[in-house]
Amino acid sequence: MPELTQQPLDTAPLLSSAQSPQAGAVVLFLGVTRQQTDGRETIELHYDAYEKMAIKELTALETEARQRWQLVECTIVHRLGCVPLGEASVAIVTASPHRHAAFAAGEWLIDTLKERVPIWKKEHWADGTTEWVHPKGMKK
Amino acid sequence: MPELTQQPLDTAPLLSSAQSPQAGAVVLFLGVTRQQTDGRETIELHYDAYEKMAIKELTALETEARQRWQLVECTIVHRLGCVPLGEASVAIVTASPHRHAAFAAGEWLIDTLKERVPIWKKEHWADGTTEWVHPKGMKK
Amino acid sequence: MKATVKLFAGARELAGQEQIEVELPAEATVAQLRAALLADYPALGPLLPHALFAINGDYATDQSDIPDSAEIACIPPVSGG
Amino acid sequence: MKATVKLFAGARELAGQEQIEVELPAEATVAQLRAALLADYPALGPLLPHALFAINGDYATDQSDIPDSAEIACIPPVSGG
Repeated sequence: MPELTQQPLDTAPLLSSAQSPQAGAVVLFLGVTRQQTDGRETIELHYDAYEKMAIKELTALETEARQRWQLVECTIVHRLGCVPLGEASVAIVTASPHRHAAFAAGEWLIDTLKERVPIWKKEHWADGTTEWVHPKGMKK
Repeated sequence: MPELTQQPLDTAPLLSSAQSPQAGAVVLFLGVTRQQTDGRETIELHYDAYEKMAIKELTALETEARQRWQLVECTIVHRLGCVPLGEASVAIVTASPHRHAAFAAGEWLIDTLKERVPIWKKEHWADGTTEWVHPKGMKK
Repeated sequence: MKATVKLFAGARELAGQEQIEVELPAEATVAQLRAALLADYPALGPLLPHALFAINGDYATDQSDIPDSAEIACIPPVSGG
Repeated sequence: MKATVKLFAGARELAGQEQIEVELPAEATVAQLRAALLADYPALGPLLPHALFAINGDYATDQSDIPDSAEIACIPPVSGG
Protein backbone atom coordinates (compact mmCIF):
# COMPACT_ATOMS: atom_id res chain seq x y z
CA MET A 1 0.00 0.00 0.00
CA PRO A 2 1.50 3.35 -1.01
CA GLU A 3 1.67 6.31 1.31
CA LEU A 4 2.00 10.08 1.06
CA THR A 5 3.43 11.83 4.09
CA GLN A 6 4.55 15.28 5.21
CA GLN A 7 7.13 13.68 7.54
CA PRO A 8 10.75 12.66 6.89
CA LEU A 9 10.79 9.13 5.46
CA ASP A 10 11.56 6.37 7.96
CA THR A 11 13.22 3.49 6.13
CA ALA A 12 13.57 1.14 9.10
CA PRO A 13 9.95 -0.13 9.16
CA LEU A 14 9.91 -0.38 5.36
CA LEU A 15 13.02 -2.56 5.38
CA SER A 16 11.97 -4.73 8.28
CA SER A 17 8.58 -5.49 6.76
CA ALA A 18 10.31 -6.40 3.47
CA GLN A 19 12.85 -8.76 5.06
CA SER A 20 10.97 -12.04 5.24
CA PRO A 21 12.03 -15.67 4.82
CA GLN A 22 10.34 -15.59 1.40
CA ALA A 23 12.56 -12.75 0.21
CA GLY A 24 16.07 -13.58 -0.90
CA ALA A 25 16.62 -9.99 -1.99
CA VAL A 26 15.45 -6.59 -0.81
CA VAL A 27 16.13 -3.41 -2.78
CA LEU A 28 15.46 0.05 -1.36
CA PHE A 29 15.58 3.09 -3.61
CA LEU A 30 15.73 6.61 -2.13
CA GLY A 31 15.34 9.71 -4.24
CA VAL A 32 17.30 12.43 -2.48
CA THR A 33 17.29 16.24 -2.83
CA ARG A 34 20.46 17.04 -4.75
CA GLN A 35 22.32 20.33 -4.46
CA GLN A 36 23.48 20.71 -8.07
CA THR A 37 21.20 20.45 -11.12
CA ASP A 38 22.67 21.38 -14.49
CA GLY A 39 25.08 23.76 -12.81
CA ARG A 40 22.44 25.50 -10.66
CA GLU A 41 22.33 25.24 -6.88
CA THR A 42 19.23 24.06 -5.06
CA ILE A 43 18.47 25.00 -1.43
CA GLU A 44 15.44 22.79 -0.98
CA LEU A 45 12.55 21.21 -2.89
CA HIS A 46 8.81 21.46 -2.21
CA TYR A 47 6.49 18.70 -3.37
CA ASP A 48 2.77 19.00 -4.03
CA ALA A 49 0.35 16.30 -5.18
CA TYR A 50 -3.18 15.71 -6.38
CA GLU A 51 -3.32 13.38 -3.41
CA LYS A 52 -6.38 11.27 -4.14
CA MET A 53 -5.24 10.52 -7.68
CA ALA A 54 -1.59 10.10 -6.68
CA ILE A 55 -2.57 7.33 -4.27
CA LYS A 56 -4.65 5.70 -7.01
CA GLU A 57 -1.77 5.85 -9.51
CA LEU A 58 0.80 4.65 -6.95
CA THR A 59 -1.48 1.74 -6.09
CA ALA A 60 -1.77 0.92 -9.80
CA LEU A 61 2.05 0.98 -10.09
CA GLU A 62 2.44 -1.43 -7.17
CA THR A 63 -0.18 -3.74 -8.71
CA GLU A 64 1.46 -3.64 -12.13
CA ALA A 65 4.91 -4.33 -10.65
CA ARG A 66 3.55 -7.36 -8.80
CA GLN A 67 2.09 -8.64 -12.09
CA ARG A 68 5.35 -8.15 -14.00
CA TRP A 69 7.77 -9.53 -11.41
CA GLN A 70 7.59 -12.11 -8.64
CA LEU A 71 7.58 -9.81 -5.62
CA VAL A 72 6.90 -10.58 -1.99
CA GLU A 73 6.91 -6.88 -1.07
CA CYS A 74 6.45 -3.68 -3.01
CA THR A 75 5.82 -0.34 -1.30
CA ILE A 76 6.16 3.28 -2.39
CA VAL A 77 6.20 6.19 0.07
CA HIS A 78 6.42 9.77 -1.22
CA ARG A 79 7.08 12.78 0.96
CA LEU A 80 5.21 16.05 0.31
CA GLY A 81 6.00 19.58 1.42
CA CYS A 82 9.57 20.76 2.01
CA VAL A 83 12.40 18.24 1.45
CA PRO A 84 15.79 19.70 2.46
CA LEU A 85 19.11 18.87 0.78
CA GLY A 86 20.27 15.29 1.35
CA GLU A 87 16.84 14.13 2.56
CA ALA A 88 14.68 11.62 0.70
CA SER A 89 11.55 12.60 -1.21
CA VAL A 90 10.63 9.05 -2.19
CA ALA A 91 11.35 5.56 -0.88
CA ILE A 92 10.58 2.44 -2.90
CA VAL A 93 11.15 -0.99 -1.42
CA THR A 94 10.89 -4.20 -3.42
CA ALA A 95 11.58 -7.75 -2.24
CA SER A 96 11.73 -10.91 -4.32
CA PRO A 97 12.93 -14.50 -4.02
CA HIS A 98 15.67 -13.82 -6.61
CA ARG A 99 17.51 -10.54 -6.81
CA HIS A 100 17.09 -9.47 -10.40
CA ALA A 101 13.33 -8.99 -9.96
CA ALA A 102 13.81 -6.67 -6.98
CA PHE A 103 16.29 -4.48 -8.89
CA ALA A 104 14.25 -4.42 -12.12
CA ALA A 105 10.97 -3.68 -10.35
CA GLY A 106 12.54 -0.94 -8.23
CA GLU A 107 13.99 0.84 -11.23
CA TRP A 108 10.78 0.46 -13.26
CA LEU A 109 8.74 1.84 -10.37
CA ILE A 110 10.74 5.04 -9.99
CA ASP A 111 10.97 5.54 -13.78
CA THR A 112 7.20 5.09 -14.16
CA LEU A 113 6.32 7.13 -11.07
CA LYS A 114 8.17 10.05 -12.65
CA GLU A 115 6.05 9.72 -15.81
CA ARG A 116 2.61 9.04 -14.42
CA VAL A 117 1.96 10.07 -10.83
CA PRO A 118 0.45 13.54 -10.26
CA ILE A 119 3.15 14.88 -7.94
CA TRP A 120 5.15 18.01 -8.69
CA LYS A 121 8.31 19.55 -7.29
CA LYS A 122 9.18 23.18 -6.93
CA GLU A 123 12.83 24.14 -7.05
CA HIS A 124 14.01 26.68 -4.49
CA TRP A 125 17.22 27.94 -6.06
CA ALA A 126 20.12 29.44 -4.15
CA ASP A 127 19.58 32.74 -5.97
CA GLY A 128 16.22 33.13 -4.19
CA THR A 129 13.97 32.26 -7.13
CA THR A 130 11.53 29.37 -7.23
CA GLU A 131 10.22 27.32 -10.15
CA TRP A 132 7.71 24.52 -10.56
CA VAL A 133 9.30 21.72 -12.57
CA HIS A 134 7.23 20.65 -15.59
CA PRO A 135 9.30 18.47 -17.91
CA LYS A 136 8.37 18.78 -21.57
CA GLY A 137 7.47 15.79 -23.68
CA MET A 138 5.35 14.15 -20.98
CA LYS A 139 4.05 10.75 -22.05
CA LYS A 140 0.39 9.85 -21.85
CA MET B 1 35.55 0.73 2.63
CA PRO B 2 34.10 -2.77 2.85
CA GLU B 3 33.49 -4.53 6.12
CA LEU B 4 33.10 -8.09 7.38
CA THR B 5 31.17 -8.51 10.60
CA GLN B 6 29.79 -11.22 12.85
CA GLN B 7 26.95 -8.92 13.93
CA PRO B 8 23.51 -8.37 12.40
CA LEU B 9 23.77 -5.75 9.66
CA ASP B 10 22.73 -2.25 10.68
CA THR B 11 21.45 -0.41 7.61
CA ALA B 12 20.75 2.95 9.29
CA PRO B 13 24.36 4.24 9.36
CA LEU B 14 24.96 2.92 5.82
CA LEU B 15 21.96 4.82 4.49
CA SER B 16 22.64 8.01 6.40
CA SER B 17 26.25 8.20 5.22
CA ALA B 18 25.05 7.63 1.62
CA GLN B 19 22.39 10.36 1.73
CA SER B 20 24.33 13.46 0.84
CA PRO B 21 23.47 16.60 -1.16
CA GLN B 22 25.64 15.17 -3.97
CA ALA B 23 23.50 12.03 -4.24
CA GLY B 24 20.22 12.25 -6.09
CA ALA B 25 19.73 8.51 -5.71
CA VAL B 26 20.58 5.93 -3.08
CA VAL B 27 20.11 2.19 -3.68
CA LEU B 28 20.44 -0.36 -0.88
CA PHE B 29 20.57 -4.07 -1.68
CA LEU B 30 20.11 -6.67 1.04
CA GLY B 31 20.71 -10.37 0.45
CA VAL B 32 18.41 -12.21 2.86
CA THR B 33 18.39 -15.82 4.10
CA ARG B 34 15.51 -17.44 2.21
CA GLN B 35 13.54 -20.39 3.53
CA GLN B 36 12.93 -22.24 0.26
CA THR B 37 15.65 -23.19 -2.25
CA ASP B 38 14.65 -25.46 -5.13
CA GLY B 39 11.95 -27.05 -2.98
CA ARG B 40 14.22 -27.66 0.04
CA GLU B 41 13.77 -25.89 3.36
CA THR B 42 16.60 -23.95 4.98
CA ILE B 43 16.78 -23.31 8.75
CA GLU B 44 19.77 -21.00 8.71
CA LEU B 45 22.95 -20.25 6.78
CA HIS B 46 26.53 -20.05 8.05
CA TYR B 47 29.08 -17.91 6.23
CA ASP B 48 32.84 -18.32 6.30
CA ALA B 49 35.49 -16.24 4.54
CA TYR B 50 39.18 -16.05 3.75
CA GLU B 51 38.93 -12.72 5.49
CA LYS B 52 42.12 -10.98 4.44
CA MET B 53 41.55 -11.79 0.77
CA ALA B 54 37.80 -11.12 0.95
CA ILE B 55 38.48 -7.57 2.15
CA LYS B 56 41.00 -7.14 -0.66
CA GLU B 57 38.52 -8.38 -3.30
CA LEU B 58 35.65 -6.34 -1.87
CA THR B 59 37.85 -3.23 -1.94
CA ALA B 60 38.70 -4.00 -5.57
CA LEU B 61 34.98 -4.31 -6.37
CA GLU B 62 34.24 -0.93 -4.78
CA THR B 63 37.11 0.64 -6.72
CA GLU B 64 36.01 -0.90 -10.01
CA ALA B 65 32.40 0.21 -9.48
CA ARG B 66 33.56 3.79 -8.84
CA GLN B 67 35.52 3.66 -12.10
CA ARG B 68 32.58 2.31 -14.11
CA TRP B 69 29.85 4.55 -12.69
CA GLN B 70 29.69 8.04 -11.22
CA LEU B 71 29.18 7.17 -7.56
CA VAL B 72 29.34 9.37 -4.50
CA GLU B 73 29.08 6.37 -2.17
CA CYS B 74 29.72 2.65 -2.55
CA THR B 75 29.98 0.33 0.44
CA ILE B 76 29.70 -3.43 0.88
CA VAL B 77 29.20 -5.09 4.27
CA HIS B 78 29.07 -8.88 4.53
CA ARG B 79 28.01 -10.76 7.64
CA LEU B 80 29.86 -13.94 8.65
CA GLY B 81 28.81 -16.75 10.97
CA CYS B 82 25.16 -17.72 11.44
CA VAL B 83 22.53 -15.75 9.50
CA PRO B 84 18.99 -16.79 10.50
CA LEU B 85 15.97 -16.83 8.15
CA GLY B 86 14.85 -13.37 7.04
CA GLU B 87 18.09 -11.69 8.17
CA ALA B 88 20.56 -10.08 5.80
CA SER B 89 23.91 -11.65 4.92
CA VAL B 90 25.07 -8.77 2.74
CA ALA B 91 24.27 -5.08 2.39
CA ILE B 92 25.43 -3.01 -0.58
CA VAL B 93 24.76 0.70 -0.72
CA THR B 94 25.41 2.83 -3.78
CA ALA B 95 24.65 6.52 -4.28
CA SER B 96 24.92 8.56 -7.45
CA PRO B 97 23.82 11.93 -8.81
CA HIS B 98 21.49 10.17 -11.28
CA ARG B 99 19.57 7.04 -10.40
CA HIS B 100 20.49 4.61 -13.15
CA ALA B 101 24.12 4.47 -12.00
CA ALA B 102 23.13 3.55 -8.45
CA PHE B 103 20.90 0.69 -9.65
CA ALA B 104 23.39 -0.60 -12.23
CA ALA B 105 26.34 -0.46 -9.84
CA GLY B 106 24.39 -2.17 -7.05
CA GLU B 107 23.35 -5.06 -9.25
CA TRP B 108 26.83 -5.42 -10.77
CA LEU B 109 28.39 -5.43 -7.28
CA ILE B 110 26.24 -8.27 -5.95
CA ASP B 111 26.58 -10.28 -9.19
CA THR B 112 30.37 -9.89 -9.15
CA LEU B 113 30.72 -10.46 -5.40
CA LYS B 114 29.05 -13.85 -5.92
CA GLU B 115 31.63 -14.76 -8.56
CA ARG B 116 34.85 -13.44 -7.07
CA VAL B 117 34.92 -12.90 -3.33
CA PRO B 118 36.22 -15.79 -1.18
CA ILE B 119 33.17 -16.17 1.04
CA TRP B 120 31.20 -19.41 1.35
CA LYS B 121 27.86 -20.36 2.75
CA LYS B 122 26.83 -23.57 4.44
CA GLU B 123 23.21 -24.62 4.18
CA HIS B 124 21.59 -25.93 7.33
CA TRP B 125 18.62 -27.84 5.94
CA ALA B 126 15.43 -28.52 7.86
CA ASP B 127 16.14 -32.29 7.64
CA GLY B 128 19.17 -31.79 9.92
CA THR B 129 21.85 -32.11 7.25
CA THR B 130 24.38 -29.43 6.35
CA GLU B 131 26.16 -28.70 3.09
CA TRP B 132 28.81 -26.20 1.93
CA VAL B 133 27.62 -24.53 -1.25
CA HIS B 134 30.16 -24.70 -4.09
CA PRO B 135 28.51 -23.74 -7.38
CA LYS B 136 29.98 -25.49 -10.39
CA GLY B 137 31.25 -23.56 -13.37
CA MET B 138 32.98 -20.90 -11.29
CA LYS B 139 34.49 -18.16 -13.45
CA LYS B 140 38.08 -17.11 -13.12
CA MET C 1 -22.75 23.06 -18.07
CA LYS C 2 -20.41 24.74 -15.66
CA ALA C 3 -17.25 22.73 -14.99
CA THR C 4 -14.87 23.21 -12.07
CA VAL C 5 -11.23 22.36 -12.81
CA LYS C 6 -8.69 21.72 -10.07
CA LEU C 7 -5.26 23.23 -10.69
CA PHE C 8 -1.87 22.15 -9.37
CA ALA C 9 1.74 23.32 -9.30
CA GLY C 10 2.64 25.69 -12.14
CA ALA C 11 -0.96 25.84 -13.39
CA ARG C 12 -2.17 26.96 -9.97
CA GLU C 13 0.62 29.52 -9.83
CA LEU C 14 -0.17 30.89 -13.31
CA ALA C 15 -3.91 31.16 -12.58
CA GLY C 16 -3.46 32.37 -9.02
CA GLN C 17 -6.28 30.03 -7.94
CA GLU C 18 -6.63 26.43 -6.73
CA GLN C 19 -9.57 25.84 -9.03
CA ILE C 20 -11.30 27.64 -11.87
CA GLU C 21 -14.71 27.46 -13.48
CA VAL C 22 -15.48 27.28 -17.16
CA GLU C 23 -18.73 27.09 -19.14
CA LEU C 24 -18.92 24.09 -21.49
CA PRO C 25 -21.56 22.78 -23.90
CA ALA C 26 -23.39 19.64 -22.77
CA GLU C 27 -21.46 16.42 -23.54
CA ALA C 28 -18.26 18.34 -24.06
CA THR C 29 -14.97 16.53 -24.61
CA VAL C 30 -11.59 17.19 -23.02
CA ALA C 31 -10.50 18.88 -26.25
CA GLN C 32 -13.37 21.36 -25.88
CA LEU C 33 -12.44 21.90 -22.23
CA ARG C 34 -8.86 22.67 -23.16
CA ALA C 35 -9.97 25.17 -25.80
CA ALA C 36 -12.40 26.86 -23.38
CA LEU C 37 -9.73 27.17 -20.70
CA LEU C 38 -7.28 28.67 -23.13
CA ALA C 39 -9.89 31.27 -24.15
CA ASP C 40 -11.00 32.15 -20.62
CA TYR C 41 -7.63 31.88 -18.80
CA PRO C 42 -4.90 33.04 -21.19
CA ALA C 43 -2.43 33.00 -18.27
CA LEU C 44 -2.50 29.17 -18.54
CA GLY C 45 -1.31 29.39 -22.15
CA PRO C 46 2.29 28.24 -21.55
CA LEU C 47 1.22 25.05 -19.73
CA LEU C 48 -2.09 23.98 -21.27
CA PRO C 49 -0.67 22.42 -24.47
CA HIS C 50 1.51 20.13 -22.31
CA ALA C 51 -1.10 19.35 -19.65
CA LEU C 52 -3.22 16.23 -19.35
CA PHE C 53 -6.66 16.15 -17.78
CA ALA C 54 -8.01 13.69 -15.26
CA ILE C 55 -11.70 12.92 -14.90
CA ASN C 56 -12.72 11.43 -11.58
CA GLY C 57 -9.08 10.58 -10.85
CA ASP C 58 -8.24 8.84 -14.15
CA TYR C 59 -6.23 10.23 -17.01
CA ALA C 60 -8.45 11.19 -19.94
CA THR C 61 -7.68 11.68 -23.63
CA ASP C 62 -8.73 14.66 -25.75
CA GLN C 63 -11.60 12.50 -27.05
CA SER C 64 -12.95 11.63 -23.59
CA ASP C 65 -16.42 12.90 -22.73
CA ILE C 66 -16.82 14.92 -19.56
CA PRO C 67 -19.74 13.59 -17.47
CA ASP C 68 -21.92 15.94 -15.46
CA SER C 69 -20.48 16.77 -12.03
CA ALA C 70 -17.25 14.93 -12.75
CA GLU C 71 -14.17 15.87 -10.75
CA ILE C 72 -11.93 17.47 -13.35
CA ALA C 73 -8.25 18.17 -12.80
CA CYS C 74 -5.63 19.80 -14.96
CA ILE C 75 -2.39 17.80 -14.70
CA PRO C 76 0.66 19.69 -15.96
CA PRO C 77 3.72 17.55 -16.71
CA VAL C 78 4.55 15.72 -13.48
CA SER C 79 7.88 15.85 -11.63
CA GLY C 80 7.58 13.63 -8.57
CA GLY C 81 10.23 11.22 -7.39
CA MET D 1 60.11 -26.84 -0.82
CA LYS D 2 57.37 -27.47 1.69
CA ALA D 3 54.19 -25.48 0.98
CA THR D 4 51.38 -24.79 3.45
CA VAL D 5 47.94 -24.46 1.89
CA LYS D 6 45.01 -22.83 3.70
CA LEU D 7 41.69 -24.60 3.26
CA PHE D 8 38.16 -23.19 3.49
CA ALA D 9 34.56 -24.37 3.49
CA GLY D 10 34.04 -27.74 1.77
CA ALA D 11 37.77 -28.25 1.23
CA ARG D 12 38.42 -27.81 4.96
CA GLU D 13 35.57 -30.22 5.70
CA LEU D 14 36.85 -32.86 3.25
CA ALA D 15 40.41 -32.66 4.57
CA GLY D 16 39.42 -32.35 8.22
CA GLN D 17 42.08 -29.65 8.66
CA GLU D 18 42.36 -25.87 8.33
CA GLN D 19 45.62 -26.15 6.46
CA ILE D 20 47.71 -28.86 4.90
CA GLU D 21 51.32 -29.24 3.89
CA VAL D 22 52.65 -30.56 0.63
CA GLU D 23 56.16 -31.09 -0.75
CA LEU D 24 56.79 -29.29 -4.06
CA PRO D 25 59.80 -28.98 -6.39
CA ALA D 26 61.53 -25.59 -6.37
CA GLU D 27 59.84 -23.02 -8.64
CA ALA D 28 56.68 -25.11 -8.83
CA THR D 29 53.56 -23.81 -10.57
CA VAL D 30 49.97 -23.88 -9.38
CA ALA D 31 49.33 -26.79 -11.77
CA GLN D 32 52.04 -28.79 -9.97
CA LEU D 33 50.56 -27.81 -6.61
CA ARG D 34 47.13 -29.02 -7.68
CA ALA D 35 48.56 -32.35 -8.86
CA ALA D 36 50.56 -32.82 -5.64
CA LEU D 37 47.50 -32.10 -3.48
CA LEU D 38 45.42 -34.57 -5.45
CA ALA D 39 48.06 -37.27 -4.91
CA ASP D 40 48.62 -36.58 -1.18
CA TYR D 41 45.02 -35.71 -0.18
CA PRO D 42 42.68 -37.85 -2.26
CA ALA D 43 39.78 -36.70 -0.03
CA LEU D 44 39.99 -33.33 -1.80
CA GLY D 45 39.34 -35.04 -5.16
CA PRO D 46 35.73 -33.87 -5.62
CA LEU D 47 36.59 -30.18 -5.11
CA LEU D 48 40.13 -29.71 -6.45
CA PRO D 49 39.24 -29.65 -10.17
CA HIS D 50 36.84 -26.76 -9.49
CA ALA D 51 39.02 -24.87 -7.02
CA LEU D 52 41.16 -21.82 -7.72
CA PHE D 53 44.33 -20.97 -5.80
CA ALA D 54 45.35 -17.65 -4.34
CA ILE D 55 48.96 -16.64 -3.77
CA ASN D 56 49.51 -13.88 -1.24
CA GLY D 57 45.85 -12.96 -1.47
CA ASP D 58 45.53 -12.75 -5.28
CA TYR D 59 43.95 -15.26 -7.60
CA ALA D 60 46.56 -17.26 -9.52
CA THR D 61 46.34 -19.24 -12.76
CA ASP D 62 47.62 -22.78 -13.30
CA GLN D 63 50.73 -21.23 -14.91
CA SER D 64 51.54 -18.98 -11.94
CA ASP D 65 54.80 -19.67 -10.13
CA ILE D 66 54.69 -20.21 -6.39
CA PRO D 67 57.28 -18.04 -4.60
CA ASP D 68 59.08 -19.30 -1.50
CA SER D 69 57.10 -18.72 1.70
CA ALA D 70 54.07 -17.43 -0.18
CA GLU D 71 50.71 -17.56 1.54
CA ILE D 72 48.82 -20.17 -0.49
CA ALA D 73 45.07 -20.73 -0.26
CA CYS D 74 42.77 -23.20 -1.93
CA ILE D 75 39.59 -21.36 -3.00
CA PRO D 76 36.73 -23.73 -3.82
CA PRO D 77 33.87 -22.18 -5.84
CA VAL D 78 32.60 -19.23 -3.82
CA SER D 79 29.03 -18.73 -2.58
CA GLY D 80 28.92 -15.46 -0.68
CA GLY D 81 26.17 -12.86 -1.00
